[in-house]
Amino acid sequence: MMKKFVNDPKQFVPEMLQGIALANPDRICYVPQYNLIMRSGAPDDAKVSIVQGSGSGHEPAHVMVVGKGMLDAACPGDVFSAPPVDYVYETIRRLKSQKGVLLLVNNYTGDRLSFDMAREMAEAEGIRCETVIIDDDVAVSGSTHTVGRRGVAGNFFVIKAVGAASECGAGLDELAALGRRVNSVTRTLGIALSSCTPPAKGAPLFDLGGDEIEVGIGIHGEPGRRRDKLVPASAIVEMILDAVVPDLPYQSGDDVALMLNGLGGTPLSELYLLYGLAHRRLAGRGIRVRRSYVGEYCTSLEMAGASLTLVKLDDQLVSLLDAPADTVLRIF
Amino acid sequence: MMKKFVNDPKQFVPEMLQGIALANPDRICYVPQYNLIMRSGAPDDAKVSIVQGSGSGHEPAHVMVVGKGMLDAACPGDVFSAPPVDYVYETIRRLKSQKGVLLLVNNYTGDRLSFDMAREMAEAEGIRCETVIIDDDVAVSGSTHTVGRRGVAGNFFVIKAVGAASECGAGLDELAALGRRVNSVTRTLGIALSSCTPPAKGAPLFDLGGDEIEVGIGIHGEPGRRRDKLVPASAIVEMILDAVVPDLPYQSGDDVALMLNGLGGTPLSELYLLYGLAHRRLAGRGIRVRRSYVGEYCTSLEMAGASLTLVKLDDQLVSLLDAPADTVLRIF
Amino acid sequence: MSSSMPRVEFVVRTMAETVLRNEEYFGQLDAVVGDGDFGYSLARGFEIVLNDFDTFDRSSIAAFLRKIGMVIASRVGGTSGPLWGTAFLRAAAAAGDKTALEPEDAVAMLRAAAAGIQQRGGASLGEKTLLDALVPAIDRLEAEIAAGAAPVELARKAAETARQAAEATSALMARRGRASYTGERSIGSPDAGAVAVGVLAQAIADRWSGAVGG
Amino acid sequence: MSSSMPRVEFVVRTMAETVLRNEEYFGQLDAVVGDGDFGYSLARGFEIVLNDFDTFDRSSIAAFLRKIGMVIASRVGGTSGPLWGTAFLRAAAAAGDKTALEPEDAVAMLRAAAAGIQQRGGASLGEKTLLDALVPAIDRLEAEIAAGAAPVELARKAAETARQAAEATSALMARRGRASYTGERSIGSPDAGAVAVGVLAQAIADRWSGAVGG
Ligand SMILES: Nc1ncnc2c1ncn2[C@@H]1O[C@H](COP(=O)(O)OP(=O)(O)O)[C@@H](O)[C@H]1O
Ligand SMILES: Nc1ncnc2c1ncn2[C@@H]1O[C@H](COP(=O)(O)OP(=O)(O)O)[C@@H](O)[C@H]1O
Ligand SMILES: [Mg+2]
Ligand SMILES: [Mg+2]
Ligand SMILES: [Mg+2]
Ligand SMILES: [Mg+2]
Repeated sequence: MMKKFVNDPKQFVPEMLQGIALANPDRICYVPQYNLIMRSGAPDDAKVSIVQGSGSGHEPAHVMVVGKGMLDAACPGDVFSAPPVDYVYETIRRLKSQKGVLLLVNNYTGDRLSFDMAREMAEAEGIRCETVIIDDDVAVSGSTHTVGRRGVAGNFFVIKAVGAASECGAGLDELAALGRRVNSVTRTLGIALSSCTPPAKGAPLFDLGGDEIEVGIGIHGEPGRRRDKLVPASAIVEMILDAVVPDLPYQSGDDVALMLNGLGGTPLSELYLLYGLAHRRLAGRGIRVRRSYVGEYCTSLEMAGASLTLVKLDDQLVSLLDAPADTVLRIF
Repeated sequence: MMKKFVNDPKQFVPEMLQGIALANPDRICYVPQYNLIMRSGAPDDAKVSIVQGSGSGHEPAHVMVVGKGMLDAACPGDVFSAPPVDYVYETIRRLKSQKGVLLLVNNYTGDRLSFDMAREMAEAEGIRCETVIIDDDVAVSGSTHTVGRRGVAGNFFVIKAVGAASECGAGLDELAALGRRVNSVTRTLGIALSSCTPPAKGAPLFDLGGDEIEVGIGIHGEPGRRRDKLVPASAIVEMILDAVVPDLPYQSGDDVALMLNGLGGTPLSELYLLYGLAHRRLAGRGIRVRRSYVGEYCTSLEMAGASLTLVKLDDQLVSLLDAPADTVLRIF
Repeated sequence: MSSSMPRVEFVVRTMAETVLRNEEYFGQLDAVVGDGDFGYSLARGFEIVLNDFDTFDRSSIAAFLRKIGMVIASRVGGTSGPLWGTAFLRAAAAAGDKTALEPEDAVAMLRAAAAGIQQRGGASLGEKTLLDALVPAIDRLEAEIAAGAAPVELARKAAETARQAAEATSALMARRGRASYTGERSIGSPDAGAVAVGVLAQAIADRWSGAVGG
Repeated sequence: MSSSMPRVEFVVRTMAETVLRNEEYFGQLDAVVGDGDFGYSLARGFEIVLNDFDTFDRSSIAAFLRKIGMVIASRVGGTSGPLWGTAFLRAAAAAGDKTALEPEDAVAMLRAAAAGIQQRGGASLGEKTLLDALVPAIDRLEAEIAAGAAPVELARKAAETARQAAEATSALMARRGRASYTGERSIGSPDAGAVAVGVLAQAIADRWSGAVGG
């Protein structure tokens, strides 16, 4: 039996969205028919509309990062399924702005296909669109697997940067270039300690032995690149950094943002423990953490696990990351 | 084998605190000897110092709600253990302010004993202290169980209110009265879908059958008041409201704050789903949700479960809840 | 020759019913190295197809199939919506204004569907996708037509090949879709999409004579 | 009569070693209806007692016990630190300036310790706490002294009563501490603190003759 707070599994996503709408009557506007969460007042012709869509189950990504300084809209699909084409198409139509619509797409086949088809349909109606593909996951090597890297927790930085720049009136091409630039300096690796259970499936997506972990996990409960034995936190951090740091590479003297993202079932205490270990080890490699992010940013339902993201920083990026934002995801 | 990101379990709390310190170099100051996390610049003689201590394992409570507008310091004990007396005593000494020190204590025997002994010692040195006992948990009825109700997620509202008022210069007695007033209109009930595993124990604190839930759970992995069968989310919300609403009671025409607090292992999607159900059912009872809080505020390690808190609002309380704050717990 | 509309309706209805009956099975197949939503996603689309079945435009075979394709393309999430939707849309286009379909027309429509999937998803044969069951099945169909087999035999033979080819995807390493992220770990279990093609083909073959005659 | 310091040291050391050996067991007992930290908390304090054992002030029995009490009161978290620390501090005060302790002095010190726990924690007998093992054990000790038993017998009898009384807490409903939150569910398992008292008393009795003579 599935241990979840759920009614009818088919209503899981709509009921979640309804909760978001009720908790944020002033911030957002909810269009049930298309799982659409729009920022109140959007679209704004003085601003490029920023749209992200993906499967559900990654909360707060992406429906909960709708708001000032972040997304103008998100249109999630069912749990772990890319949104159907007409959800995306309707979203683009409703977010149509004089300055254009920027589509942020995590690099998964389903998401790309949906956004491509929807964009074709929207452009046929004269709506200007640009697409930024996010693919920060170092677990998947772009060369041997032709579908390319996945987009995972690093998408937060792309959203934050283009969101902030769009508030200052940046144009569509400029934002697309910025988004691609942020993506190009962002790298992530994830580790799972447990599987997760999509409500409609009602059972875990994979079984892990009591002493096993999945290394290089995606965000949809797909198994990772390999299965390892559980080791102490320090060894896990070292293993992750050994995969992430050389990939860009991040080098001695670099300033970075360091994110320890929880996958849904891992408590803040463990994330901060990992954060501290990673911060010190990066310092040992001459890499300075200038901005830190610890918590849940892109999850896989209730999966226990964490991902580590590095972003190479420059002053422009720091000021975009520091810019104010106000979204569904909030504490106060 | 315990599935956690941990090194030596005895270093779990210090390693977490170190991570917090490294991630917040400007916000806080860390005194390892006493597990003490202080707000940078505290104590401030123009402001009452607000101190909370409790066991660890409830993160973000309480070490991560240190900062402007919330706590001036937190001194956690080990996981689920009240801080030893001299941690509390040293904390009070270091937070000594002309305007006094306000101690916020969740109503557990261990916490009360530690804070009482430490306060005696501090007062003997001429430090002015006041204590507010927080006991919002409706699962424990005050009459038959003489230790009284527990303090659970509702402590967030007490902290937020006195934190905001203290920034405006309120005095010690005024803050203590305010804290007690907020506590007196706050009620919580928690439900667990799973147990949790303290690192030093390495095994779950209790076993739950695949279709069982614990109702009226505390925040230390103590079993709840009773064990029930898992039912759909709507029925769970109804059961919680039936316990919480009549307890104050909250009545038709009341304005409330509604918190859906995750216990550590429950994803945001499920919390918002519960939130939406609760919001609508409260509306059905004529109770208007004026402020909403959804996420993790007071957890039990990685326990899957949630608690629901209601706070009866008035305009003063709303403006204190709305006042700005900047703590370790943050998104950006 | 009489209209092929009943036969087209039969095929679509059989596909829809079979998808719904196999929702869980298809999901389990996708969970091995994918994310387990394949059965759910397809079912949500074909559910609408069944519910609205009687309301669809039947002015031509092409119009009918186009409507099916649009429902699926727009309402099914994940990778499958765009791919299966495109397949129906292309089959519709290949049907043109025909009202009576010869076996050769069916082959042309299926070829167009496969080409559409190939074009949209960018997969080549051997990359462990539904194409690895669909394309061999079409080849077999064409070969059996050339050999003069009866319609009911054609369906049976094509289904046999689809199922065998689906099984054979076990040996392949996934290079497309989510399963590709697991690299070598994808070897050893069949592709969910390919198995689905086999199961659907078999269901059509099994019901063929009963439903619409030889 | 010679100094009782070696015997006091023996008792404290035996308690400390026994607590460390039983860390997991005590934790398990506390996990049944408590939060499982009892063994861990006590162990972290008595660990310091053992580590720093040779450095403690031995100018008097009272000074020595006061130091133990302070280490425990200040360094052990949870409910147990303040309670067990208070017990040692009160025993120290009851020892006064005595250097040689008669059995009656031991009774007086234990009564003072129990009273301290009672006062600080507010528990009455029968509320399912460590007092429900400690107080009957002291009563038995006093009775055996009156009956003229030898020291090694005293320890054995008191331990026997402590263990039996600890077992008997199973029938009680907890009204103090975390276990009280579970209400009726606390019935059926013994109180962790009471069992610890029994285990410690037994360890002292077992080692008594070997360590310090009859
Ligand atoms: N690029 C592709 N081209 C053709 N078929 C594909 C492609 N990618 C995946 N598939 C097929 O889709 C199936 C998975 O569908 P679905 O579960 O809807 O996708 P996902 O969950 O990965 O978005 C696979 O078993 C495979 O047969
Ligand atoms: N008020 C009290 N007075 C005396 N003993 C108590 C009291 N409360 C708890 N205890 C004892 O303390 C033991 C639990 O200790 P500990 O685990 O450190 O406490 P907690 O985890 O509840 O803070 C109980 O088994 C009981 O014997
Ligand atoms: Mg999917
Ligand atoms: Mg405790
Ligand atoms: Mg899938
Ligand atoms: Mg305990």
